[in-house]
Amino acid sequence: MTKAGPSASAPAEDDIDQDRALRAFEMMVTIRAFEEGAAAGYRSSEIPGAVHVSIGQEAIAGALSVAVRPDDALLSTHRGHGHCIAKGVSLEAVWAELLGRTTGCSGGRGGSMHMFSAEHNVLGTNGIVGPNISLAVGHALGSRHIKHSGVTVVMFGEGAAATGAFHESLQLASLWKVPVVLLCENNSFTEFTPFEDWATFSSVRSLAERYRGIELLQCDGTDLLASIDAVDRAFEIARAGGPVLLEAYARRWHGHYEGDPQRYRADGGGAGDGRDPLEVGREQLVAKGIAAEVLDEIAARSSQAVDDALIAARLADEPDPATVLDHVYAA
Amino acid sequence: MTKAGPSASAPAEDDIDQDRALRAFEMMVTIRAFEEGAAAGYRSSEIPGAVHVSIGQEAIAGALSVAVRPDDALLSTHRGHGHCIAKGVSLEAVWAELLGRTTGCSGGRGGSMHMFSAEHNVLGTNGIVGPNISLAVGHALGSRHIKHSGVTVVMFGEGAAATGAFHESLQLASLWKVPVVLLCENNSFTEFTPFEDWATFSSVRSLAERYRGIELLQCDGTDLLASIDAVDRAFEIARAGGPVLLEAYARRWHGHYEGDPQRYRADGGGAGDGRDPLEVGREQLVAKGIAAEVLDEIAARSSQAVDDALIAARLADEPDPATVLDHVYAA
Amino acid sequence: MTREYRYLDGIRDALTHQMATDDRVLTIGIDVGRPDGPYTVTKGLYAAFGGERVLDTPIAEMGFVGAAVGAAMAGARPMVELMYLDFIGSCLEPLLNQASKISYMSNGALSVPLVVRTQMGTGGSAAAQHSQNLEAMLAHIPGLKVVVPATPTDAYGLLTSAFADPGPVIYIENRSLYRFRSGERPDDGYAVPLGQARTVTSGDDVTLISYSRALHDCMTAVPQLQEDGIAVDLIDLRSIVPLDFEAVAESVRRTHRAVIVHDAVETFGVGAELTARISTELFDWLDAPVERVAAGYAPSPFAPSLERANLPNPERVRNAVRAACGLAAVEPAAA
Amino acid sequence: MTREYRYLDGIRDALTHQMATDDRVLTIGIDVGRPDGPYTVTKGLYAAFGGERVLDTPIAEMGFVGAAVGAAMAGARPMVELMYLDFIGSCLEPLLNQASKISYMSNGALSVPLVVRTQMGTGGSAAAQHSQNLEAMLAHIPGLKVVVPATPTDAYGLLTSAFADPGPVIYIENRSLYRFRSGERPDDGYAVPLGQARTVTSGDDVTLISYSRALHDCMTAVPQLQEDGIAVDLIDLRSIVPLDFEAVAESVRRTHRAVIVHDAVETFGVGAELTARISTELFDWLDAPVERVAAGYAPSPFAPSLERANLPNPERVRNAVRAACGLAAVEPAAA
Ligand SMILES: Cc1ncc(C[n+]2csc(CCOP(=O)(O)OP(=O)(O)O)c2C)c(N)n1
Ligand SMILES: Cc1ncc(C[n+]2csc(CCOP(=O)(O)OP(=O)(O)O)c2C)c(N)n1
Ligand SMILES: [Mg+2]
Ligand SMILES: [Mg+2]
Repeated sequence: MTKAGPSASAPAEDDIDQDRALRAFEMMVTIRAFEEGAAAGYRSSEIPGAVHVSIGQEAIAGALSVAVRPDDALLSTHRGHGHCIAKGVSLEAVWAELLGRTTGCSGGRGGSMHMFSAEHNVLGTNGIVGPNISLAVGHALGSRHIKHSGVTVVMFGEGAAATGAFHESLQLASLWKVPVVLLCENNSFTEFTPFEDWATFSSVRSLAERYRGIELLQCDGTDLLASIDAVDRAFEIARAGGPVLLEAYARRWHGHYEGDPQRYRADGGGAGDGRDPLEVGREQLVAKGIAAEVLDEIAARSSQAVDDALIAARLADEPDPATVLDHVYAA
Repeated sequence: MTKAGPSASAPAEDDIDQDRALRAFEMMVTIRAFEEGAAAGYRSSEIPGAVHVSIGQEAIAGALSVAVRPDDALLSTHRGHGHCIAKGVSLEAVWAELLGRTTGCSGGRGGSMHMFSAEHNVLGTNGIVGPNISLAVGHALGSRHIKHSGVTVVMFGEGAAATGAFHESLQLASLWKVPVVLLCENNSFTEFTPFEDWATFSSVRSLAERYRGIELLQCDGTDLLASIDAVDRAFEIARAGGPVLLEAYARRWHGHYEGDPQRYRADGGGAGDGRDPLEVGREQLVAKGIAAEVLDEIAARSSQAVDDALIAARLADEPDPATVLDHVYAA
Repeated sequence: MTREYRYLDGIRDALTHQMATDDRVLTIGIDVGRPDGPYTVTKGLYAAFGGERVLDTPIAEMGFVGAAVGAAMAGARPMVELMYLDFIGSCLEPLLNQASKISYMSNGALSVPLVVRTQMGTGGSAAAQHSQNLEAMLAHIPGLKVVVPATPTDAYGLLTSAFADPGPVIYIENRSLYRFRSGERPDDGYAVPLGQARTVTSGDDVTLISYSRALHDCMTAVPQLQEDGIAVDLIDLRSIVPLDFEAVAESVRRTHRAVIVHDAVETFGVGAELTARISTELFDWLDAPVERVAAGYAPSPFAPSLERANLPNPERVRNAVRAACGLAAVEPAAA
Repeated sequence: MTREYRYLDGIRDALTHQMATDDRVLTIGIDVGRPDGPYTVTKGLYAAFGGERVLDTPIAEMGFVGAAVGAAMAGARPMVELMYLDFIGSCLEPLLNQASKISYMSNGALSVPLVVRTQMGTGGSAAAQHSQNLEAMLAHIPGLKVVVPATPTDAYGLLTSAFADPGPVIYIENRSLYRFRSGERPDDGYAVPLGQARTVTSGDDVTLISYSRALHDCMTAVPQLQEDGIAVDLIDLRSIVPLDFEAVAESVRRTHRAVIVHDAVETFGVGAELTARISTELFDWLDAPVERVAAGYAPSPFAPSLERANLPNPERVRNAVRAACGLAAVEPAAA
């Protein structure tokens, strides 16, 4: 995460787990602050285009941030700001991308749904549901072949389980036995439709059961420590060489996109009866003996970092119209 | 099957099953004779384009022929001559299509991989692996809605189990609960690759297990009576309204296409250790008390019918070049 | 006169009318039912016609577009919604190799009376994967019809005709026009025949040809050009296939000059075929080279500064028309 | 001189050389490995390089083409074989929305050095779903390069360049040329730059432009035309993107006449863009309308009588060139 992500708190020599949990917590609160900022930026029309935030799902990204290594590669979805931040892309670069500025991680060409960072091995959030999974399986294959040491992780929603691309990718991952983490965030909504209205299967991972050699995991993606355990385990399996599918359950607090009136949603959105992963994580850390003030300080610092990054991003230039035809082809 | 298929032998009043088995047997031997003729027609260059025959898999088509009704619809694959004949398309119309004549079931425009017969509800053999399954699920949906009484049956090979189209179709069939028979002929070869080399799952039907409401069946597709039982059961389920997947195992005696040198094939092709469905069916019918002479007579008659149909097909015209742009749009 | 009929209403009303008057019509797509449609085009259908006729689908375009093809073959009149035309990547097969070819392959014995409703559009920073105008790709597939309404009443009338057509019709909306208002609600069942262009403004100096959103840039440019002393024959193609080339030819034979405007990438776009036909078939009538105004050969960029630079606009249209008429540009055209 | 180098050998040798000299190169596709390839193009690769580098896939084009895109991003140099170009219906997505756009969307920071080898071809009654020449469809997608070799040595040299390219290249073979022989085996690593057309025959009367199989019809027509008193500048484009328009323009400025020939459907085909550019950019040089010889707007029919009627052939080429030169047809052109 280096300078890019939120700064790590000093690790207690004797408690690496606690340190990791703290860092994951910091990541969670950072992402929450970022996503709230993004939602506001949409409302104020400062951000052009569509915005999909991950509020309610931060524990998964938090866990991801402490499991993933710089030489691992990440692919994500339309709901991928948090994943990019978790992978080490700076808040400023993500902000600037959302604002369409030259300092954005995609130089302003990509936008929220197309965030790349070669430096951080972020191979794109994706506006299409499905293909990121195939790309990831192939990336893992290529990566292994080129003797790159990392694994490839791809984030996707439970909605992607309906796509042929998902199923074809499972078959290939199993056949090629590639080091890939298929990380499904099941937030029980696919746009405007609840899981139980369309999915005639019980869980995403159950669809992968019949393929040899894909390990299947699940976790409560609103529970920070459980998420860390599960994501760690998933990366461990992938690092050992094999494909793994982790289905993490969480709740989407906001609409599918910002501005979504969510009329389809009986519970009205928000936390609902669900648990706030930030609260859960906080309680868990307090139970681990971390002082509440430390956590408050982290929250304040994260929030400040997000604000500062936005201010910095705003200062950057818009891309020069004369460059519009640049980079159609790789150099 | 009316005049189209091979003529039915007189049913013993008290033994409908025996009559059906006899008709299925006649269909088998007819298809065998047809496919041998098609293979010869490829060798002699009388048939243009590619030819894929179903020798070794005839029991399934035989069983299909006695289970399917005129108002049921059929979709098939590149290996679909037998299925079309089983659905009632006349031998002459199938021959003529293979020869590219105006009297072909597709008027010579389609060819082996694109055989249609509106009259017999044959909605196409298909040169692409996968889409026929989606079309079939939708056809069953449309059919039910339009209050058409039949069910839709789609034939596909085990190779199609890898396609996204198959998986998406399973999901839709399950969600919409449509009267469709998904009839997989698992002949253990996908072009030049044996099942065990690519499939990291044990059976095609196992991939459908997790979808609610799809019934799963299997049978030995070289065993006539077992095939009749299984195909009957599949149609029964579909007629009752729900989707069903039947995986019928058989052996592909010939190459993927005629002319295929089959160098990839350790067993050299042909019947190998496998059983000849015609022999099996014959023994079963003899055991049911049918005289061997009756069966011989059926075989001779079928073979004659195939030859006669070819002779008739040859007399038909080639399509007039001036009509080449006709029928791009439906009238 | 109340000029407040919206493009979106045109589509919705025509669709609703079809659903109401023809029980064979089905509405199929992602979130088209209970959620009332991603862009509210299908609003009210689920409530009115229920889940048997308005089918929400999972994210399985290959499957559900294929299913719609099958349903059409069964005698239903399915309307399948492809949420964004860009998503054609996920479901080209049932259109490329099935729907478009079944009439031909079956020697005319079978047909696929399918309406694919989809939408395209640029201009709102939807970026590379949600901004493509891919009509030329589909028009290159014999057997498909491709319809591109630009106005609320045409949206209505062309959709009516799409349903009446015995074959597959790709009806491409432009989401930047959804809230555009003009004209009045047409009578129920109002139909605009496919393949019949519309003359928007008449003039004898130049033929300006467009469709969908870009037509509105042309409409903005026409009065400016009038001030420049150029009388424009503005033609809205309304459908790409069938292409009303007769209307174009009739006009160019009068004006001797032609300009084509669309939002799609210029290279290998619809303007290429039109330019080719005008240039060859009307070779002796042309006084100037045909001009094309279209997007540059690049994916659609996210940043508004870039996106603007890559799209047609009234100023570019005006200058292209002026060029066709031998006049200098009024000001440097954007990128 | 031994004229026996086959087109198929050109492809196979270039590919084998890449596999042998660059460990990053992977071969991926249906039956490309153990079975030595559906058309034997990949023969020997599996034996030589093993299953780690030569990967047989199930029938999962969306998945394995997507995987190849990912592998390219990981620094591998995957060559993925799409057995028939028609099967693009099953895997357009990773090309349309991923491979083609990643360089642009990432602001040039990432690239997809991917070679998609596929083949097209008409003429052998492969019928509607195995005969499509869809190069224009791919050329309309900015970010892809589209290569269409017509000769054995070009097949070699262009494939070498496809591998050297930092971005995605669609390399489209023509299966009716696989057994075509001409020239000698080039040196290992022989490269023909992408985007550089080749003048096949020189002449000042007319510019004849073609590529892939149809080029051979043109080559047959050229001597006949010579007898007709017409000297033909025959240009093989070799790639559609990049398009060597300069070579075309240079020629047309000399000849003042142009004819374009391809097997793809004429409407919205490659010939449209070429005709448009020639007609507009060389407006003042043209003495006659540009002619196109291409397939009629229909799916490919199975019956040989029909298929023949719908395809370019040397006679049609000859008559189109004669027409461009103001001469009557020698005999009625086929359909
Ligand atoms: C192929 C394709 N079809 C449809 C869409 C439109 N779409 C965007 S996000 C989305 C829902 C995704 O749901 P899920 O996978 O559960 O992810 P979540 O939004 O819950 O994070 C849909 C249907 C798309 N982007 N791509
Ligand atoms: C989408 C697609 N990919 C590849 C092919 C080429 N192909 C034709 S048949 C075939 C193998 C089919 O195997 P299977 O489904 O088991 O049927 P079988 O030939 O055994 O009857 C392949 C790969 C195709 N037609 N369509
Ligand atoms: Mg979801
Ligand atoms: Mg098989």
